[in-house]
Amino acid sequence: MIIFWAYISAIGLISIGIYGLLMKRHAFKLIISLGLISTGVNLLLISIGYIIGGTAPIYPKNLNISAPMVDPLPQALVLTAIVIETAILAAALSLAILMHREYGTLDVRVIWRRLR
Amino acid sequence: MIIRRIFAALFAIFFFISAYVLIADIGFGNNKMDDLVGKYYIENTIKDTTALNVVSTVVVNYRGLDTLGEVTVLFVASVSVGVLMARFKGSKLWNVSTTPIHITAGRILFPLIWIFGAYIFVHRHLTPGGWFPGGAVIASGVLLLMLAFKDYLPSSKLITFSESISGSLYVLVGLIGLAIGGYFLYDFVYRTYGIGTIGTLISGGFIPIVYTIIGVKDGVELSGILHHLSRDDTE
Amino acid sequence: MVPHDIPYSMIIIATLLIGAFISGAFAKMRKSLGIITGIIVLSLSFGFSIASAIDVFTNGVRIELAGGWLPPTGINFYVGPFSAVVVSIGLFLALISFIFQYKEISPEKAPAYLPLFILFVAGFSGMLYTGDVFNFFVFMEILSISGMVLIASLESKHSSFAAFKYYVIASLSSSMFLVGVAIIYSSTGILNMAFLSESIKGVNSDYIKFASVLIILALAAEAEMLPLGLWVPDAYERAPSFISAILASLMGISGVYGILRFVNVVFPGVEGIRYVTTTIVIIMALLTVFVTELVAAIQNRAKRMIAYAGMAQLSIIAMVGILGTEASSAASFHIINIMLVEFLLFMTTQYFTGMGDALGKNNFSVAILLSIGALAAIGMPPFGPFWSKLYMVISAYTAGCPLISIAIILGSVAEVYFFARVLYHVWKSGIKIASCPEKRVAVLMLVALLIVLIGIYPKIVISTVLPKMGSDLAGVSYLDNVLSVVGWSL
Amino acid sequence: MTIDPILLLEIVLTIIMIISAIIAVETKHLVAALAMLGLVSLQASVYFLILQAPDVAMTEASIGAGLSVGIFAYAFWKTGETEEKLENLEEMDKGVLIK
Repeated sequence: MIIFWAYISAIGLISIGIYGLLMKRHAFKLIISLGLISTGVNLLLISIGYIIGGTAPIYPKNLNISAPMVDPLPQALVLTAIVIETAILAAALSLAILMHREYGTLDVRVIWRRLR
Repeated sequence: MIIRRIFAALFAIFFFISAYVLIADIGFGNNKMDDLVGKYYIENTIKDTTALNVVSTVVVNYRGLDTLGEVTVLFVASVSVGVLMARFKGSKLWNVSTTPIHITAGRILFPLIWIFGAYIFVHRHLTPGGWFPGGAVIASGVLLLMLAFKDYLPSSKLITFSESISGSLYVLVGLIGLAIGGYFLYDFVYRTYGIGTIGTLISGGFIPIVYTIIGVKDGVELSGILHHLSRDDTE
Repeated sequence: MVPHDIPYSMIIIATLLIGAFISGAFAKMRKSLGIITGIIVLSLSFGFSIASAIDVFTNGVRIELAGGWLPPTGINFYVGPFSAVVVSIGLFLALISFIFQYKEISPEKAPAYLPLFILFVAGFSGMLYTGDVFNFFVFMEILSISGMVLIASLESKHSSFAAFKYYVIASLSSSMFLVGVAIIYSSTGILNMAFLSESIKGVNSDYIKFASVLIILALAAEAEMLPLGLWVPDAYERAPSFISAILASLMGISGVYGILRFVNVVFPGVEGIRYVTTTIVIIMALLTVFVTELVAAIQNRAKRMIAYAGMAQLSIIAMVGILGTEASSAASFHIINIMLVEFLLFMTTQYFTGMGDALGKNNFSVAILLSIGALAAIGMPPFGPFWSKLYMVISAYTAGCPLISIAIILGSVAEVYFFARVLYHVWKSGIKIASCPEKRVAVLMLVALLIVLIGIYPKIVISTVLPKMGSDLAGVSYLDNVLSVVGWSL
Repeated sequence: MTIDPILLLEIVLTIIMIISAIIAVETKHLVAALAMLGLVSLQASVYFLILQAPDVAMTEASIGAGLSVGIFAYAFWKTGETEEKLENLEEMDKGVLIK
């Protein structure tokens, strides 16, 4: 059986992120877990577009390519996705700072109880 | 607590195995190029746009609307950091002492850094890199200034204005395409006027124009985030 | 009647984006300048959306290409009757809410707040218009990030935690959506919804089933369905009322629309998938209706209760919308009504802070408005939702799902109970509260009038607008419409 | 039998990546967790390079390992939380006042 290492690392990152989401109750830890998940998803998308022995989808100046090019579309999607995730991350961290100011702690479950 | 941990670990392992079994069948590294769209992009990029970097072409030209959305999301990020931090007014975040070395290095390096950033995003239709690093380099130039000159803080008006101008310019380029070619974000440079020779700086249709705009916007946006974050909260 | 060769939807998006970019800068100079820019931009795009709706209803569906690339390679907008009408209503409500709120916003917040609000509307319009899976994702992110920040932006109490909750769920669901898109792309090589619906038929259906579960779950977070819709009550309660109003009437609708688009248009070609998608949507929706109506009955805070009631209505729409063309037109009727009613309810609860308030004695006009909203939400006869609920009950029954009809009726019974409590407290004598400026009452009267008008003349809506909207929502001839532009077939 | 060096690199990368991800989630020290998150991003960008995606690799390296880590560090500094401080929930239930 052939083992697809790229898939293993992608899915591994996603599962570790899910584990963190289930286990952790510190706001920064939740954000870190979600960051791991999104890195894993990006890796999954890129490895889906990969072709063994392929080259990067950039033509040399003389336009001769020896090997087939890998699929450019997933790369374009990931370029977009990375920036979007960073944007969410920046907003989430500002929210966390606000939360710390309001409640004095970042323990999500404590805040949850204080809400009631 | 320990039960919770075991449960979470089991769930993660279960997820890992099931997802791997399911996804491994898709086949890693096989040539899935009956992939209609990916194949079309690779075969037609040069004919359609004269750009060498297929990914850049996809990002800016074939799927330009996504990139407009992406730039908008980055704008949202900068604005949201601004609005959430708006309560905290004050001076600078860094209270590092500046030395003559800092100042001299800042004076010399700053223009070079900006030139390098501009070089990066102007050449994106020829070489790899994506548009983000160029903007990041520009923002790092601003950071250098902020570190070297203690009193220098980019005025928030300047940042807001350049943000809005560069964002509007991208939409305006799209609207020019609409006026000339009949479609929003139409590549009027190559497909209407035929400007560009393959492999030179002036090629790839409107990719260099768009990349310059979003590179500048990106740099401004990141400087904006730096600026919003660098307010001290001595209330 | 209106010029035909203008790509209205692209212009709407472009207008909104430019407006968002420049309104911040103008607001930095003077707050009033920013407000005026926002009003101009929103009215302009509202005008364009009306024009596009007229155009769509006279000349049929429009496919608008971005960059001039034909559909499977480029991104296209699909402006059908449904999206044209719903975007018009959404922009109308956004305009009203924008005029409503300009006094609440401090000049320091305005430069950041105004762009966020306009971008929220832009994300909503883009989600309804787009015909591309990944582009849908991008607009969804614009919507959800700006919505998330809007919830916390004015720093009302506990709003930061409510927004953080939404962040965790939205971020997780966006990752799930991306995995779903990755799986679909890996097995078909296409991202365009219309072409996907054709080329998805030939591939191994197990992948697509997995992907469909992921995508529906991801969209359920946006569609306010449990279990992922848990963020809703907190967020809508803690956010300022005019923000809750616009979030409640736009965000949930866009999520439900996404679910219906995927279930009705993208997936149905796959062998045996109907069973999977229908089951998961109906289970989640029934769970949501059951739990929320129950929990809403024991709430003491009016805004939280209305948030729960709105969740139940959205789930009902999602359930009914997947049952075929006739049921889809019933669902789209209810979507129109629900957008108006939720908006009115949240706007008026601003002046109704708790169950102890006696709104009727101090503030007669607002109390009337709130009563209209509450009665309409229950489904009382002279108001719009009565007809749409009746229509949904009948069409769900004829489509062979009496269970859904029963759920709708039982839900309404529960709503009678808890909205009656609200009405009782509104008209009972008690404490004094702040009064509401007359201008705002006049603006809200407009919305109430629309609800009443739809209730009195339901036939006009049912016979003219609904059939086309229903068949659009059910995905009838979606592929043919796109193919007619391309001029070639797979 | 010869081993393809790229394959060896992939295996090593995968193992290190997963270990650092686990550390990032499990450690009590937030700064260490952040460092590990940056390391994961950096390794992911090496992976993108192996998978022939240079554009993505450069963007991921600059964003994932640069910008996000910077924003994170700022948030740590601003909130003063460098370790995972958790309250004892059972004591809280018993009515012991916290802060």
